[in-house]
Amino acid sequence: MSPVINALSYQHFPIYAIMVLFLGAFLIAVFGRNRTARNVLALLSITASLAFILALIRPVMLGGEIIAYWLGGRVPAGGYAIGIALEVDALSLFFALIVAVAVFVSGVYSIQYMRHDDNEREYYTLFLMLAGGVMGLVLSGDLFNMFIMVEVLTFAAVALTAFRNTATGALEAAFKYLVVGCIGSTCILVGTAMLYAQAHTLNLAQLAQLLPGNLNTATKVAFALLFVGFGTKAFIVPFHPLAADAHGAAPASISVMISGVLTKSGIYGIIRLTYFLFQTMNLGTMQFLLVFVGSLSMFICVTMALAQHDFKRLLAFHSISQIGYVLTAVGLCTALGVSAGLYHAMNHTLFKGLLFLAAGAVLHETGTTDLGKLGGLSKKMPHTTVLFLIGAFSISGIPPFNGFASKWMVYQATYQKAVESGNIGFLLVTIIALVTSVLTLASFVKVSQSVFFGQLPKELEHVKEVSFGMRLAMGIFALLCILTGLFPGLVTSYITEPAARAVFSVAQYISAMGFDASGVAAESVVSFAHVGVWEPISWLLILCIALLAITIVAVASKYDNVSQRSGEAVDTKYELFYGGEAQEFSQVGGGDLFWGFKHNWRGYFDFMYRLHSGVVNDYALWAVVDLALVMLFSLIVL
Amino acid sequence: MFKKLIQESMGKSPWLFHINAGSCNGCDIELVSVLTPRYDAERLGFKLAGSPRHADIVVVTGPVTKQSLPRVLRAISQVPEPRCIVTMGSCPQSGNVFRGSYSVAGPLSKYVHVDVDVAGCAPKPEAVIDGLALATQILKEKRGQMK
Amino acid sequence: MTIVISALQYLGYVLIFPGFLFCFLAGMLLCGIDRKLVAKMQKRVGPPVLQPFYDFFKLCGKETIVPASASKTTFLMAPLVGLAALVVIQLFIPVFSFSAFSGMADVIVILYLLLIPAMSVILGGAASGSPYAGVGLSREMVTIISCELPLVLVLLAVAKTVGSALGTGLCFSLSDIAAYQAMHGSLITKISMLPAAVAMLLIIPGETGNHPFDAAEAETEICEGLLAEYSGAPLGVYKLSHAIKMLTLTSLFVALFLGGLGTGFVALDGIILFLLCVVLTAVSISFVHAITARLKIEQIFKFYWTLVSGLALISLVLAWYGL
Amino acid sequence: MILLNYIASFFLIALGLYTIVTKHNLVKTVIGLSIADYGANLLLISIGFNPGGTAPIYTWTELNPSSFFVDPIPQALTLTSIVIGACVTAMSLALVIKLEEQYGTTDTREIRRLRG
Repeated sequence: MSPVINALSYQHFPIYAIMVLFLGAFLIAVFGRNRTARNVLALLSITASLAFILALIRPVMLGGEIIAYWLGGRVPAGGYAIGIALEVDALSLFFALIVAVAVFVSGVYSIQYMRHDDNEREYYTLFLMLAGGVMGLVLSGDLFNMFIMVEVLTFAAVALTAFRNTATGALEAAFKYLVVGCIGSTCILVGTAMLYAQAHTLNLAQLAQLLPGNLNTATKVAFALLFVGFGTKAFIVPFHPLAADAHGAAPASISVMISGVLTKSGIYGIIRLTYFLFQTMNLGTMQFLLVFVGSLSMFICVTMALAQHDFKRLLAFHSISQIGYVLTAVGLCTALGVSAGLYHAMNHTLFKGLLFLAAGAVLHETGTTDLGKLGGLSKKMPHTTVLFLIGAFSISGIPPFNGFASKWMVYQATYQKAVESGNIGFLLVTIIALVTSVLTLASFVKVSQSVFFGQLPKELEHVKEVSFGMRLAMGIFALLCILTGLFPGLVTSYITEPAARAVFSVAQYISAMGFDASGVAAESVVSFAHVGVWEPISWLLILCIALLAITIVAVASKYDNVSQRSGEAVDTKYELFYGGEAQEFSQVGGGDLFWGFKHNWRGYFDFMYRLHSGVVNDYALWAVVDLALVMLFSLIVL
Repeated sequence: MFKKLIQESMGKSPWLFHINAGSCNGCDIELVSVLTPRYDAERLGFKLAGSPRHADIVVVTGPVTKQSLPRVLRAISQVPEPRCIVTMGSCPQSGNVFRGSYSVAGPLSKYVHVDVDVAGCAPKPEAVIDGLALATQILKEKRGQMK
Repeated sequence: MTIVISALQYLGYVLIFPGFLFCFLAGMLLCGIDRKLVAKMQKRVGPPVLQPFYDFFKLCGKETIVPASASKTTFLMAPLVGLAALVVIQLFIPVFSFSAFSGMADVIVILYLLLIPAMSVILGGAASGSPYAGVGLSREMVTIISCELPLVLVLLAVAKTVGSALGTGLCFSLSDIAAYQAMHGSLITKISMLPAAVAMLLIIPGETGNHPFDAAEAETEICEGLLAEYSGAPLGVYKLSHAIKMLTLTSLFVALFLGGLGTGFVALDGIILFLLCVVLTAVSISFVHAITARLKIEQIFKFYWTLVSGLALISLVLAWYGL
Repeated sequence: MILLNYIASFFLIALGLYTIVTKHNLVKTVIGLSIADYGANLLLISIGFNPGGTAPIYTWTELNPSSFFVDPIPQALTLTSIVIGACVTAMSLALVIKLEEQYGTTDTREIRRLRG
């Protein structure tokens, strides 16, 4: 085979997908003075990365192949991995796919969104570094490489959080994120070192071969360190305040990256850690840990989000709430649960990306994201409103959008688990998940009333619809939200189920790298059977017929023959009813819209407000306490 | 057929919006008493609506003070067509004992077309129901004249 | 040819029974009977039973005013979407053994589909720009949150009871629940399901926004809240949706707790279903309406998350341990 | 001897975390981060240490089964980690300067505009 053709073989695509991003970052740093060159380079590298990842779907997702790639051809010698390896199974590819899509859309959006900022060259360099870091993390087959990528992405994310450093809180958020992120990274490093001391290898597959069954105190401590380390990357409780700060302060395109991509890398790390390296997920207590942390994240963050006054900060808390769903479902250790969790992870990237971009569009046009200062934008920005509503319905799980499809699977999985294990705790998880969903809906009703509906403040009269490029980026996400919601069968059978199956085939993962997997149980029988039924296409069809019938009747009976104000003439008939008074500006909205709810929970909200003090020492303390607890847990349980 | 159905329904489901234009509250209480079990105007389909957008019949009580006049007119203008305006009690028709006061702008008929006047201070509930029933007939006619 | 016939058949389901026509007639009648019953309990003569029909047709004949500050498309389309979504929910709820579209949605889906009509009211009201609608929106949303927890508990309790009886562990499918009840008798005869049934009865007025849980559209304080700016035909559609929602929730109760009373003849079953709905409406909506005063919104929340949820939780725990 | 290294490294990590948690000065927080990082580096380098081993620098022909040297991988890792640590310190100090400009203080208790 000639070298050229060899180089085009899909075996090399993973490293290409990572390298084009880093190469793009480098080239932009060098040649990025010209705006056109910069945009072209950025678009080229993200498109190429997306293309490489898409090309891998066929062999890896559908063909079930596991790509083991040794950099420089340094294959293991004497049974020990000595080179750096990439290993791409369906799970890695699944996360890489999420990353590539989110990076692509975010990049497209950035071109218009960041146009008015200076230092655009640095922005794109860091943006591509962040993308490359996450891509490298999920495709890596090597624990130390994962650490390096974690550092790269943390570094880039911190720098990007502080990018608009004149904005309120950007620097503060970046600093807090840096401190706790570095505690997390140090945890990962120490954990890696301790695993290396015990197993003398850094290769994930070989660790997975050696570790289970040979646990001692050092490896148990290493487990806790790695768990907490990846937990900081996923921003699960107790690291959620940092997510809120960082997402809220960063430019919207970076919020998409942090919430859609960075948190996923943490989830990926936790899955690799628990399912592969230590293979402890069959322990009930281990499932308890993940489900407990997940449910806690789910509930605390949704209630925190309800109390927020800032659009992006609210979205940030929701982000972690949805990550809680993912972690809970993954922690069930059932095929349906893992599949549901991964599905939700994917959907979360799509709808949360859409929502952050919509928030960015609002910020771009109005200059604020304070819910108390906005209102009535639906008349000025109709397309953004529609796109936002699609995202809001998706995240709140309104059928037929994608959030419903995956949440519905999560409920099925948790309740099934509860019934199968006879453990009433999982029942509580189901209830928390369902209640969280309606609270999510409530806070998005708050946002839509406070930002897009209601009355338009005087200061926002000049607002225009955002440019086509930004709407295009949002449109891609919205389209994907609808498609993945309408065809859950296709998505699960071609994307999430291969990935979920990969989670349960540790033996293949080990043997693909050329190690002996005889000590590991072969792939267990994986069943994705559901209990419930949900056919979105048929439902939509019926709804359309019904809607059509109603509309025909309505139009025939002159429903749309309405009287509306013509011209600018003031006619009291078309004023709003104010009990007879002249119409004046009065917008009902803002953070405290649901006082009826908050009143009953005031003790809880006061407590939470005091807890999220904003002092970096407190957050560091949480991290340390969390580390201590997980360490204690793993020493007792493992 | 539908047009006829709608026109018939128009006479059977009149919703009231009550405006107090400076009344002494006597008429207001009498209007509420019309809805009590004893007189039960709901058997004719009457219902008090919360917003003028929902109303068919606007019931105005009180002598229409200068303060209330713009508000009364604004609220009346917000009632969708077809609509009927009923004045209740003598005040909105003539000013009653408040006539000639510096603060009274009435009678109401100076400003809008009034369909039914129910006189009395305060009118008896039977009279109110009679007046409202007359108003529903006018409402039906107005609907018939609409396209 | 057969395709055409089955297509026509399904179209018939959507448009006639148990779709539109049935929803329209039964829902409106239910609403009329409710008003008549409340009047009787208050020693009044009350409006004729057909009063909701008159109201609806009258509203169709009125002018529709779109306020200058409203977003016209959302303002006008929201009622239609809500109505269509409600009709579709009704299609998924089996009429005893007959179900028009079985195997397309389970109870969890129904739970979420019920949010769509509520969303349509909320978005329509929000689109009008009225501050009354803003206050109404807040209260409506809190009412939804309040009802959600007990409703979830009730549905899980039923799913667990039927599931463990059928041996599948859990059962979310409404047609399976109906089939189980057809074989083993109604679920309400089980002691463990009684608290859940009572809870569900208390949920119905909350979900439909009837007295005393109508803080969201309190006409005396916030001018009917979300509907403050609606007039004419769109308002009529909302009133129709409200009537159909009463039918939907009561027939959901029938499907969950009173199944197995059907005869097998669809037409007769439809009548029985309607009669049961009337009884349930009388108990859970009219009676409660006649004897209570409107609650404040925080009281509604407290009521549902303590008393009603407690009842449903008792049922769930009993069902969990197989009692 | 090597045990002392381990104890020292964990002591350094604990000291770093203690500094981060208790000290209210931004610069001290950065110092704490660095101390924790040094602890991790010390741990890494100690892991690769073989008493009596030579430096792991051989050409291919010199390498034979009897050659005894310290593990080279942790050394490479430590090098990487030191570089990353330096970057983080530089970045955090830059942030501290900017924060001091914007907030007029380096007390963490005052830098809490984002809370709740």
